[in-house]
Amino acid sequence: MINHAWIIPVLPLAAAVIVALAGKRGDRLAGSISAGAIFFSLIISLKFFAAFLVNPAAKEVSWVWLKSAGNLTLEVGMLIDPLTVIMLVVVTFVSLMVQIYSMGYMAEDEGKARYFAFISLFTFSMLGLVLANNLVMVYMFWELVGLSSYLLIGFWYHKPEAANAGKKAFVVTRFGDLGFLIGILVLGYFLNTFNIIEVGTAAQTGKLTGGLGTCVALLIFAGAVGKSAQFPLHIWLPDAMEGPTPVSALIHAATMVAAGVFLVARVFPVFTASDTAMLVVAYVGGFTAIFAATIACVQDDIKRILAYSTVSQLGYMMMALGCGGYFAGVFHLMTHAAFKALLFLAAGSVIHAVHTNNIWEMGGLIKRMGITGTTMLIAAVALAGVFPFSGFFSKDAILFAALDAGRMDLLVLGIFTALLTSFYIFRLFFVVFTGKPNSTQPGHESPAVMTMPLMTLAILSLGLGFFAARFEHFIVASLGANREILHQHNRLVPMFAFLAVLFGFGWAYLVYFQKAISATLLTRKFSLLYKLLKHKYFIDEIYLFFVRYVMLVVSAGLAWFDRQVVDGAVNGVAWLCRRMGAGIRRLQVGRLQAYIFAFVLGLIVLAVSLLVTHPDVMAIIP
Amino acid sequence: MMITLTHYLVIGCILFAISMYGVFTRRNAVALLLAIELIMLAVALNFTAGTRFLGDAGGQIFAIFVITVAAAEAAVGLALVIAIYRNQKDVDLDRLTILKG
Amino acid sequence: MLTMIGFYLLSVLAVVAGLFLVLSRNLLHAVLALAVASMAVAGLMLTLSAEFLAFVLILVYIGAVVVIGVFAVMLTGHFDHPKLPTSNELKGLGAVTSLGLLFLLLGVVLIQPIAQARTVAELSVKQIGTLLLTKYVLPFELVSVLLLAALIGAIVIARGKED
Amino acid sequence: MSNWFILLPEIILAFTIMLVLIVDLISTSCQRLWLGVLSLVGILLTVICLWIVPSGAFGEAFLNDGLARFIKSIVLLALLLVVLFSWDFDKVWGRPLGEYLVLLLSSGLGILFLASGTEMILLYIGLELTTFPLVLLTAYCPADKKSAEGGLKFLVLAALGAAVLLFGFSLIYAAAGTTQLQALVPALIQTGNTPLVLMGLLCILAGLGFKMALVPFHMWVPDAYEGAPTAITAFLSVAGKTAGFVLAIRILATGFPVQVSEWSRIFAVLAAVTMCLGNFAAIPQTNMKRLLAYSSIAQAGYIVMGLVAFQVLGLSSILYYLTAYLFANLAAFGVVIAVERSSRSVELSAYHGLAMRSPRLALIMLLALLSLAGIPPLAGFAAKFYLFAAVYSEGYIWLVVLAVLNSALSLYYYLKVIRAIYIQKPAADAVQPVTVPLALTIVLVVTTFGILALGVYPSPIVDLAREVVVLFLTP
Repeated sequence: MINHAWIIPVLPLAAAVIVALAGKRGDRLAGSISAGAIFFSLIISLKFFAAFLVNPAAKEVSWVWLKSAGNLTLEVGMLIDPLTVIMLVVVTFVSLMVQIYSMGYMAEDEGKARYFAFISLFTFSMLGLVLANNLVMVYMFWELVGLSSYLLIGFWYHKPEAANAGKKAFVVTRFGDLGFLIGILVLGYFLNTFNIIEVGTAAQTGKLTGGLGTCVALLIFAGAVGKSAQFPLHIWLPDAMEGPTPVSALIHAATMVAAGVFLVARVFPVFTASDTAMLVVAYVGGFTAIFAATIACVQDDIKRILAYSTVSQLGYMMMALGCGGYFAGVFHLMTHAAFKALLFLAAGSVIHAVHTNNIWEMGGLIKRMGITGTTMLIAAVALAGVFPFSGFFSKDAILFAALDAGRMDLLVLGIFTALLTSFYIFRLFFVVFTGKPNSTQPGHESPAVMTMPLMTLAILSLGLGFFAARFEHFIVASLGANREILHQHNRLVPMFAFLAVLFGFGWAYLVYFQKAISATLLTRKFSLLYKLLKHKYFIDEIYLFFVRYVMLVVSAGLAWFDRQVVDGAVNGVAWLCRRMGAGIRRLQVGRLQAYIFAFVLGLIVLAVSLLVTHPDVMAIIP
Repeated sequence: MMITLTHYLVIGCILFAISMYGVFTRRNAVALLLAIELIMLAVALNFTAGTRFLGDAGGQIFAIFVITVAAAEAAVGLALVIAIYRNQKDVDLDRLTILKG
Repeated sequence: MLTMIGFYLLSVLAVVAGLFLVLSRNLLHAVLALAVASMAVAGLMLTLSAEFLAFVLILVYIGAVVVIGVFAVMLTGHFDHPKLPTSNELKGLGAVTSLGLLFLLLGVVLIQPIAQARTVAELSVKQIGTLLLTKYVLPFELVSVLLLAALIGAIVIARGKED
Repeated sequence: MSNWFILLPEIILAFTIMLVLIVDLISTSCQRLWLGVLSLVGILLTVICLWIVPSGAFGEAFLNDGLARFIKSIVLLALLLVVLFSWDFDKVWGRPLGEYLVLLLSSGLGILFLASGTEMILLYIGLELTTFPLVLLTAYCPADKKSAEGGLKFLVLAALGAAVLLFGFSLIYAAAGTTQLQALVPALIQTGNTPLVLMGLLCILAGLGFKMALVPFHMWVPDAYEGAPTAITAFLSVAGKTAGFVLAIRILATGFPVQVSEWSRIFAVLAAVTMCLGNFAAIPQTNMKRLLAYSSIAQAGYIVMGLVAFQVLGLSSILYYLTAYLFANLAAFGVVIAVERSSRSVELSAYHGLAMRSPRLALIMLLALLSLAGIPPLAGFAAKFYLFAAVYSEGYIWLVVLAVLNSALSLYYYLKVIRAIYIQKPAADAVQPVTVPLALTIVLVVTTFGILALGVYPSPIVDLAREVVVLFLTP
């Protein structure tokens, strides 16, 4: 059966080629072709999933592709284990939802065919990445994923921000990718293999120890940092929101950005072999989680809020992996894929209706967009992590992982992030869907082709959590049977987490729903205070003060740092490359004799440097 | 004192360097082509001298071919100079800078 | 002894003519300088007992190259204005570089003189003819293709537009 | 005296040249089609003969071995495809086709001799026979100022390059007393590495560097490439480069194996400088021909690494790389020619939105550029893999790292083109699909197939290249 797994990625590739070659003529059928292809991929993936539920042993198949002398060999192959089948299902499923949704969302767009070709190409690359059995192939598909996301982000070429965002995503991730590539090469150099299973075995048997192991793990992590938008390479993700919203749902929420997390999970033994590397992963993840969550609290653009939320949640997953919580990280990846895709698609539905991204120009939409509003509420609750929604289970798993690892600081940080998460997502919800309608825009419910995926995803966001225990055994199986699942059944952790969520919700409710504290009227600060006291919101007020005058200032400061400093550094490197190019170009002055001069001068320099350093010449000079 | 191969090589080198100066500095395309012909002359001399002192016939044969190719080069050069002249009414190399960058 | 005097005289002549070629402001003078230089080099070839080569050189350089040079001068209008535009701004830099090249080459040639002549060979015209049709027949045939191609191409380009 | 049979392929090609010339003289303008057909048939016959005639030497100057055969096949394939590129050259450019084909085939004939020559005189004549027709073809449309200017620059620099090479030959000859490359080895061992020998070698390297377009001997490349008619640019970039590399392999492997440490050190430096300069200078280009010119300089920088790692692996990687490069570059130039035919422009702006107008052309360009950038699973990746692995196994790790970094850098400008094709909006007046004539379609199909096949299943060519090189290096 495994021999036929290649069909899963090849179907979308075929769809991409067909749609691309059909050009304008294929406009009408483009959506159906690519959605149809991915539908069959999903069916096959589900078959694999079912088969692996029964027998979760990893299976591998490979062929030799390039063979240079010595032991430098490149293989083409597939590795299928529980992690793979989960990713296969997640990718094909979200991709199918997004493609169906896109048929409605992009109905009016001129470049529809191009869009579906790109999105199929992206799905193909992502599936190839998931299936690859060796790191070189992983890297190839990794780059292909980057390329197709570059094309999709810059899809609306006429918007200069879109074009720039595409370029930026490409340039920024390149930094991480470079580290990843070097990591792979170093690994290949020392272990003489790129095969994931063999690398894992080598790491477990202690062949990757000390500085080397740490070094390799961190280099690979660099790639994950770039792709999964971890600090400090997270800056491309918010900008990437310039692309069409379904693309954001697919690439920047559910699949591509999860590739970094997937990568770390894929070569998990390499990381567990080095405590330092695990520490770095955990703290980079933890810091990113809280850092991005604070920024999300002050954004006005609906997609930017979700983008920072994604960065924050990916940080969460990284933190889980860094704490050794393999299951927690992968499970959160899965649930997050469902509810974040839903959030984005719902946001897209809203944008589609009101033609703006600014949340302050929306409002009261729940009445006119019942399905969108309801499904978004479900997703928000799931993101916030309220029992019994899926987010609750996966987040608790992460917090437990931190507890198991004995990292109390990360645990506290995680709980605080949960508070912030709850705050910003309900802030979003209240501002957009409740209150007075800002009726400059008509706003109407989206067509069924768009709401159907919303509802399907909503069901998953709600229900996935109940299978947590089942998944846990299944996922952990891919690490080898000898690994025990530790759990300190601590009641306090979920309780604290729930309290944090409640706090966040409460503040969002007060500020943005009840408008108990007007967010705009700074001048009425004192009457406000009075009102507050009268309404006995005194305890809240301390926190509110914190939110308004400390948190928001800190967040705004961080946001500024983000856009100016980190961003600037990246743009600087690209700028430098262009300057170098322009400078070298000026050497080609166009005058014939300058060329001749360069020729002869080159000859003289080479001659002198060869002659004066040559031992035979030195010997005869008196 | 005998005249040796080295003597001829020295003359060859001097002629080579002189023509290189011409190649660097002449603004006129015809003058530059003439300087290149001088290089070929220097090379032909080197090869001829080689045969005489080294006892291998290849040098002189090589020299014959070098001279032949020099003639062909002159013909091609003339054609190009005429083409350039037709385009810009002179053969000033400093004005030949459409292609650059 | 006679060879030695001849060598030095002809060498000086060749070098002076060469200098004249690259320095003269009059293009026609430069062409004539090439003619003189080729005659001097032909003379040097005579001192090497390569009479056939000397004749070939005179024939080709004076008969073809110099004539082409005169044509070029004529066709590009320099008969009317024989004064050349002065050399370009690479004058100083070019002089330094050429001098550097000269010293480099002289150093390379002089620092370790070539081992003394093994044999002193003289090639007769007959020998050269035989060699060209036996050992060197391939380049001999090939150079005819080269001349043909150069000629055809030169005509097409010089003719310009199709009539 | 010797076995003329060995020369049969060259004789057929020379015969074809004469036949084209004669047919051109006697035919009327409506019979022009026959010129192209005749050339194609001649080239095909040459290829077939190439693999029929036995290996062996003709005198001391000419050697038909596996290496020669491999290179000749590449060059003849390039010649074939470029003839197809130029199928209606006379209509498009308004210049005579007969003479054009004669020059093109002569240049090809010259390269055949470069691939087989083992003697300085023959190699020199072969080199000039390769170069002069190319110079003339570059200037073939002299009413176009760019063409004439490119031609003159090419001529002067080519003459200078050849003169420097020749001067090097004369110094080596003065030291060794032979023009025979094999005979050089014992003679140079006897003289040792005197300054004279080293200087001669250096001049030869500079001349070769000119032909291979290595920095700082590369300055002619962008200008000549931009000035030449596009089909000729394609030929220059593929066959011209192949000629340079085979000439270098012949001269250095046969004549200077003892001095390998000297010249491989120099090539290492030149390779590093060349790839960096080529890639950086390509970034700001907006003219496709110029962009591809700088890209080809960068590619030369990679290929010359194979000479640095002068072993079976290194040389066979060069052969494989040249094959892969042929397909990718000719595919790219095929698209450039197609676009130029319809829009009369080679500027990047003519490619805006090509994906919407002509999705097939766009896809071919995408594949070609990605192959040039070395993206798997295309031919360029396999080529880079073998080349880099070879250099790596010879211990030049810094060079490999630099080359990998450069490959990443090169994506910057290849993606610029891809972005123009796939993402940018076409100009208002450019809405018609690009029409592609049959001859061009054939080239595009063949090259695209080559890009994919060589990338996915490289072993046949790789094994052939290795076999050929092993035979070449074993005395």
